Amino acid sequence: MREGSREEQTPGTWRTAGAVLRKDLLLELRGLDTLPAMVLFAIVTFVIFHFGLNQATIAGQEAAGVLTVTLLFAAMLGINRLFVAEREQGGFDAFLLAPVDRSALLIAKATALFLFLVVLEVVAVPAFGLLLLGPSLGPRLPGLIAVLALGDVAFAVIGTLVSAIAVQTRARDLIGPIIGLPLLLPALIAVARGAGPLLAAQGSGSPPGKWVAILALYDVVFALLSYAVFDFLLED
Amino acid sequence: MMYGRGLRGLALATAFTITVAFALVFFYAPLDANQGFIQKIFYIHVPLAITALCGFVFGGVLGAIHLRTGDRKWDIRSYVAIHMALIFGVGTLFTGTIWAKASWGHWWVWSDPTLTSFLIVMLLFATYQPLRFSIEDPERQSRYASVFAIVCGAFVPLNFLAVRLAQAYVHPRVLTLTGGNLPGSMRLTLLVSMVGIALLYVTLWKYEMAAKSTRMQVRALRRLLLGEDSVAPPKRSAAPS
Amino acid sequence: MDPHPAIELRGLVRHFGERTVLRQVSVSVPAGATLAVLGRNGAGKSTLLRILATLLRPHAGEVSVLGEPLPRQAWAVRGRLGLLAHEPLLYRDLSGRENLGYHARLHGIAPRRVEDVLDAVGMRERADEPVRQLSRGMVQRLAICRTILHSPRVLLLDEPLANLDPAATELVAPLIGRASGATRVLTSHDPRAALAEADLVLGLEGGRAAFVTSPDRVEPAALERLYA
Amino acid sequence: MSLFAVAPALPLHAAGKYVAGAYIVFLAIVLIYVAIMATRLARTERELTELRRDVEERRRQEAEGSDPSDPSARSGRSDREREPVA
Repeated sequence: MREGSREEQTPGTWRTAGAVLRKDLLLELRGLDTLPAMVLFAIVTFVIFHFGLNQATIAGQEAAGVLTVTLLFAAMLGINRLFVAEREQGGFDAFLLAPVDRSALLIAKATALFLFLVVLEVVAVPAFGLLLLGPSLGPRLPGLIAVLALGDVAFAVIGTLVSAIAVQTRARDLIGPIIGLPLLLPALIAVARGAGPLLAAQGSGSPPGKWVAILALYDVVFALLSYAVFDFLLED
Repeated sequence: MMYGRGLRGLALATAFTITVAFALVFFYAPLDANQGFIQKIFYIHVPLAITALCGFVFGGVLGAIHLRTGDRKWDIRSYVAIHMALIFGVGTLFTGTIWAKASWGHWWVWSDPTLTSFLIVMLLFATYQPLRFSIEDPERQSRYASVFAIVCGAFVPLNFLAVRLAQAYVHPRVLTLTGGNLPGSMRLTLLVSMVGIALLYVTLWKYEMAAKSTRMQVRALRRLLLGEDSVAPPKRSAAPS
Repeated sequence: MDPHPAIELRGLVRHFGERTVLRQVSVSVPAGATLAVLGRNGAGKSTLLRILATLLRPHAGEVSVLGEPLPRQAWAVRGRLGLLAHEPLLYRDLSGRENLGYHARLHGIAPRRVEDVLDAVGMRERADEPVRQLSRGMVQRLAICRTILHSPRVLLLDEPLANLDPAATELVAPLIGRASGATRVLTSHDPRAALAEADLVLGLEGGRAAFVTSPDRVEPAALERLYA
Repeated sequence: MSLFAVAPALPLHAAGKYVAGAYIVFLAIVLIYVAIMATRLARTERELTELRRDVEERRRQEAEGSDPSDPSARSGRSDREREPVA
């Protein structure tokens, strides 16, 4: 009933996701539309916090809060732009015309956003250590990386979902943050509270297990949920 | 579908139950040992909160059915469920702040995890209508709204878990919802009040559905009798039609 | 030869909200034939093409493409049809080669084919420039490459020759013209050019089929009314 | 019990104000909702009356026979009516 050759060629979900991700990274590399803005935004925000709080150094929960909120807002910039090229340059149609699994788009976009966040943090966290953090960053780094990585997964998954919803609205720059921020609030709480003890003056090396568990739970639930509903955001 | 059927009986049952509940609150339930008369707010605040939260989750379930069946009437039901839950939620926040002011002296207390999580849930669902309003294609609007309803319905319990754990000290809850340490008379009062408010939610939901379906039938009739052009195109709206 | 017609529409209806864009459109296109869809802007031509391309779902009526009913079997049809729409569906910041490479990967096609189609439209020399730097005619040539990259058996062509000069038109003829051997549905603002290419003509007026007939039977008066 | 225990129980006359406030808020929300629904009901009623009037007018015109100068007898109207409403 169908040509055999076609069927063999149809790429699987992961190969498709790989193709989309590769295209997204290439687009970012060419345009540099998103990442530099996210990094610059984060660093400017640290400076703003320095003046806003009128403190040379901060530590503990205060430091964790400033870091997490800054990263969340910087992530919002990336989230807003995640699907703009697809929407404005026909990427959605092109993808839908291909004989591929639609979930691959979710996987690819969430991975791209995750990578953007990692790059952001590779610059912003050391900058934070340099500009604002009282205690030295070095010994706290492994625990902080663990908490931030889990937080990034939550930001990436929910961010992708929110971005896919918002990009089809008229006021997408507004709808994205007003839906995204409340949805990300539990993740923000968990990251901030998980990082708080780490950044204290006499901080321990490992984050509180409770918050790591909450973050992991949040990641898993929303990953499954996004996977279940994402197809409905694409069809017409 | 006639949503109006059974509405009168339901409305009367609701009015009766709420009247009984209020009578129990003021003439039957004993004064709370610690809180005194203030505790009477509890009988309205807690049922409102629980009904609102259930309404949000209910909206998510209806949204899921909409996506499964592709039938727009489930989207309308989901919309009305969330719309009603928002109204009940506003009532919850108002009664909650009044209670906070009366018992702690402040209009808002962050130390109460339930009130705080409720605020977050309300902030999230407050974006439901703007989201709908900002999508012009009605089909896409209902599909996206259902996705939103499902995701946010699942968010409700998770959010409560996270906020609850975030409170450094969770004060022992005199007023646990299971009523574990609530005297029997108080528990009965709460139960009746709970049933009354839940009935009110169902009544208003059906009422709104009946109104919507009537209006849509009038439009359909007009189209049938006078032709396609006789119906003015609907204004852009957050409500499904 | 396929016993089924390649494209079959029966009582197709599509709404946008309360507005009806296609009303009871029925037409049947044999395999290898060309259907020209004529009509004014807003008559429903693009909507019809998008439904055939599985990008929009029909609201009533039956649609089948290559024997597969839509939208149920849409997955079986994707990859066997090519859509050339108003938008080129190319990323402006990527080069033509990168864009086509991406589509080749989505369709599971060997990269060599990209070079072949680039050659065929004479775009090989400029295939590494970002699409945004190219003229509209060149972008259209790349869009044609994208459309035929996976050798589709059904071609849905919305104004295929827009922005193309006569030389380019000749160049793309073997790819999207009758010589391609594919079943074609094409729309055009210019009814004469479309009629010359077609085996069957569908005139759309306000979303309903004003006529379905062979091109030599189209009455000039009917055509005039269509575009009046 | 700690927090509730520290919070002094308000005397009845002060507490009454707050309790009354809470219950009034509840009633007010319900009443405002009913009022909004009442205006919507009025609108639906108006639409129904208009529909009735339009249909009757149409009936009368049809009974009088189709007048070619009648502006409402637009071309293409009649075949549109026959079409089932989807």
